[in-house]
Amino acid sequence: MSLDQARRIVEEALSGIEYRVDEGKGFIEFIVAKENLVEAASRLKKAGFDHVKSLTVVDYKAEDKFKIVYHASSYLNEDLAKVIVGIGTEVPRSNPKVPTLVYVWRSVEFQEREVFEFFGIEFEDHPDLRLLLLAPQVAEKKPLRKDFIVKEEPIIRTKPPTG
Amino acid sequence: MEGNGGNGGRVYVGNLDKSAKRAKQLVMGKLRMGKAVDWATAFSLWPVHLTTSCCGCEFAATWSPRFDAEQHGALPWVGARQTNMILIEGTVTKKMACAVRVTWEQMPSPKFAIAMGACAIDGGIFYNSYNIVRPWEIIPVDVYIPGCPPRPEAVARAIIELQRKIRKQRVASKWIEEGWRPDREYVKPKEDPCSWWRG
Amino acid sequence: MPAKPVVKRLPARRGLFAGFKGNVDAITIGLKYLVDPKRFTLIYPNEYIKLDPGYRGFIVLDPKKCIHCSSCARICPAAAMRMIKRMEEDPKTGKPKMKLWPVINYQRCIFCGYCVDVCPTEALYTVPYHDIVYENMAEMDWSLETFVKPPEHPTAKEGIPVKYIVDEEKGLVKVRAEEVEEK
Amino acid sequence: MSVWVYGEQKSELGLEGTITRKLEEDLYEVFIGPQHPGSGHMRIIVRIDGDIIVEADPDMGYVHRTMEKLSEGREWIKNVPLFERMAIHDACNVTVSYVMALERILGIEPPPRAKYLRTLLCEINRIAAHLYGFGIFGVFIGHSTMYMWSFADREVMVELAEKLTGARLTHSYPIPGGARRDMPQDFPQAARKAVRYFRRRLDEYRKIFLDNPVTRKRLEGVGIIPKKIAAELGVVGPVARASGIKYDARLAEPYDAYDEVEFEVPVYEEGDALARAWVKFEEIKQSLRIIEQAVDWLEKHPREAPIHERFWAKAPPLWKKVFEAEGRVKLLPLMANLKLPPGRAMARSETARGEIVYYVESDGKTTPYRVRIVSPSARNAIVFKYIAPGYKVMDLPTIYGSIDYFPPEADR
Repeated sequence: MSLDQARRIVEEALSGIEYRVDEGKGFIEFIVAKENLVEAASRLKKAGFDHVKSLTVVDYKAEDKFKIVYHASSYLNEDLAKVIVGIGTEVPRSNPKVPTLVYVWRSVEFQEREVFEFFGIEFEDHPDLRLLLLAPQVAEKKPLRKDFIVKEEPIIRTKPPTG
Repeated sequence: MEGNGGNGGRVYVGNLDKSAKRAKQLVMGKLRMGKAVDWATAFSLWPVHLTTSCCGCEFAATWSPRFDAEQHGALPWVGARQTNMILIEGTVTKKMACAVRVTWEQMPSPKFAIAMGACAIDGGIFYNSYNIVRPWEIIPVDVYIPGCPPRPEAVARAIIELQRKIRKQRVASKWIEEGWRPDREYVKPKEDPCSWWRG
Repeated sequence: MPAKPVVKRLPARRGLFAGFKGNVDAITIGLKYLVDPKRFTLIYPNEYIKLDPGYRGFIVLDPKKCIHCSSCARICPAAAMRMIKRMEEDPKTGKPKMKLWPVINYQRCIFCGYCVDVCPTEALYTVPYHDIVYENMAEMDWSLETFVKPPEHPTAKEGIPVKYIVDEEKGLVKVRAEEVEEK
Repeated sequence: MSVWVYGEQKSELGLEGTITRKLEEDLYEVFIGPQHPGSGHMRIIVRIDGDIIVEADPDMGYVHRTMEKLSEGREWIKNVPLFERMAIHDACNVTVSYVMALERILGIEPPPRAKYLRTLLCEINRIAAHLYGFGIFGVFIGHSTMYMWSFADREVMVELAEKLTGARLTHSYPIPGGARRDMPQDFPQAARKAVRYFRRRLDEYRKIFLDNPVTRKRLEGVGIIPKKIAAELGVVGPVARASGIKYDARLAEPYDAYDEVEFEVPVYEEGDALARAWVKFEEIKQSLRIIEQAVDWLEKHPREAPIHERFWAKAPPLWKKVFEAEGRVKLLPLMANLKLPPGRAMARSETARGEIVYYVESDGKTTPYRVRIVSPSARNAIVFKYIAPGYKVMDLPTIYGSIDYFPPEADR
């Protein structure tokens, strides 16, 4: 199955919901409003996309938004397994809150916890929203946001080597 | 001091510290067993089974049939209480630092540490990561092995170097006599590695 | 030809004596290797593996070929390679001139070999040994003087070189390096 | 029923330092790890009732080395060794999809020779990683012969990989547009010998490990994941395939040379630890087939630089000389400052433990804007929480070993 065919299937499933299509190489994304996310995701699941491969969050600091995309695919339907379809939403950086999709796709549970600690995005109604990977002091810094900067060493250092 | 156990048995209770001190005086002072202690320690460097990171792949290969580091008298062991060497396999993260320090404190002295891989020396490829610590900030390290990961022979070489060092500088016997290593300052972590856990 | 999924079934346990047969099989294999073991352990450091010349071991600089372009420092993923400034006499004019020289820091080097591959004049090369350890951290931060000559290989003094070759019967076989090279 | 509270007894008996906690619901909390006899780096907080697991809470992150963040500050090609550190025993498989994503954004396709070389190394790595998994599995269930055997035989594959790439584990082999080395002249012969050796040897593996009644008793019926639940939890790789899911990234979206070579994807339906071990075992056989085919193809076709023309056409004569003499592909200095056009790509590849997914976003600079990695172990970690409860504590090592969980990969 090609991405175009998958696009038609998802468009049919999402009828009645406003969405925007973002295309990438090797996948396709449907961006909906925050309120419609749960509804859209459950319709996608009904269409056969039974698990989430990646919960991808990108921090667009210049546009002051987080883009949260659940890249889903299928295990039980071998045709749909060939494509990756994303369903996502955008939230402002100042108030990052989205409804959880754990009750739609159980496979996002740990990934949502991960996003919570790295970006500080709160998933409303998540059954177990705790830190997963980081120690509390590190998680406070929200390391994957763009305003957290790690220092890189300059290429040419003139300091003589020691020893 | 004598205590009475039930059923006619006897339990002797005494001051452990005092007895240990006396035994130390006997072994190190009267019998002059220092050299034997060094020799014995050097050939039974047992690393504790604490795998801090991905160099654990080569750690496992070092004790596999091809490289068999057991021929140097070293055998990875599960319990920290029965070991005297810690092999830091690669990156130590902030979370793992606590485990490393706790394991180190559990081990009986004289004890030694080998830092394996670039990450355990200066961070390696993760030199600017926000979540790692340098292991020499937490525990005193004796031998460093460069590489990412080092070859199993390099690990064997490190064990041999450590054996030489122990026998030549008489680290183990001096440690027992003086209570701390003569060649090193006591490494005290600048900040408590377990603060995340306790706090 | 595309791949296809094939549904398989676990081998069933056959009859009453299946467990017995399995035990006998396992013990027979064990006995086979008790009688005829495969021995290929490296007796380190009395023997050491003579690695292929392509092995990415320690990296050394050939100062005659270096053109001071700092490509190696730019591509180093671990920021282990860096350039230092040296005042040197220009052979043509005789005046002192600033030159950039690469130095390597083995505290960080990950032996990926990118610097060797990117060097436009092959001024960097690798030596096929890797088993060198240090007791002092400062020793690993090589100066230019250390970087231009291959590091001392401690095991080469103590042991004999061996090679491992892939064998059809025994997997890996340990042979003396000279024997392989003769062939 | 009186509850024995150790805290109160402590003051009466004068036993300072005896702290044992008993929870209210008659459950004990057992902290397993991060220092434990297995492969370590992870803690599982388990609540047990008697010796039945009631709740398992995996506490990951002991090896979280912040790869996603570090990659944002580094040039594209520098990220290949960085991501490789996720699973160094399976190095080519985890980096090949990152490189594929870069190639998709660049809009280039590597030459067929590079594709076959990558496939060859991927399969060598897959066998080595499966044997590594078997070895650790053996340690977990107390079958130390398996550890000794598989680590000894793994060296054959490591030796082959070393011949091909020049490093034991961390090959850093794929680069955007191709691969870094061609195979040496004596490689095909050694590879064929190794394949023949493994074919014979695998039968002995079956006898001593998989069909061994002792092992079967330990593995059969442990950690059963039914097909529907496996899809719901989104488990990957051998774990999914042991539960009857016919999914393999090589099958769904063939990359490199996988659409040209012939192989099978073994699927079992039982879903227990034994089926997972069998999937890995059968996969080794298929990998041997692919290695044979790849080596045949490489031998038949003329030796040329396995890299895209874009990085080779402008190469100076010295480059070609080095390639002819040593088989080493020199990199152009522009590789360090490679600029990708703005764009987004996703790529997936099948590692030994399952599928790895990369999401790569470029904003036209020399460094990525965002790289999101979802590794197979990270997706399989959920098994601990949902599958382990109901089994005995003694089964936890079996479940851990059978899903081939590799913490540095899960934590990234």
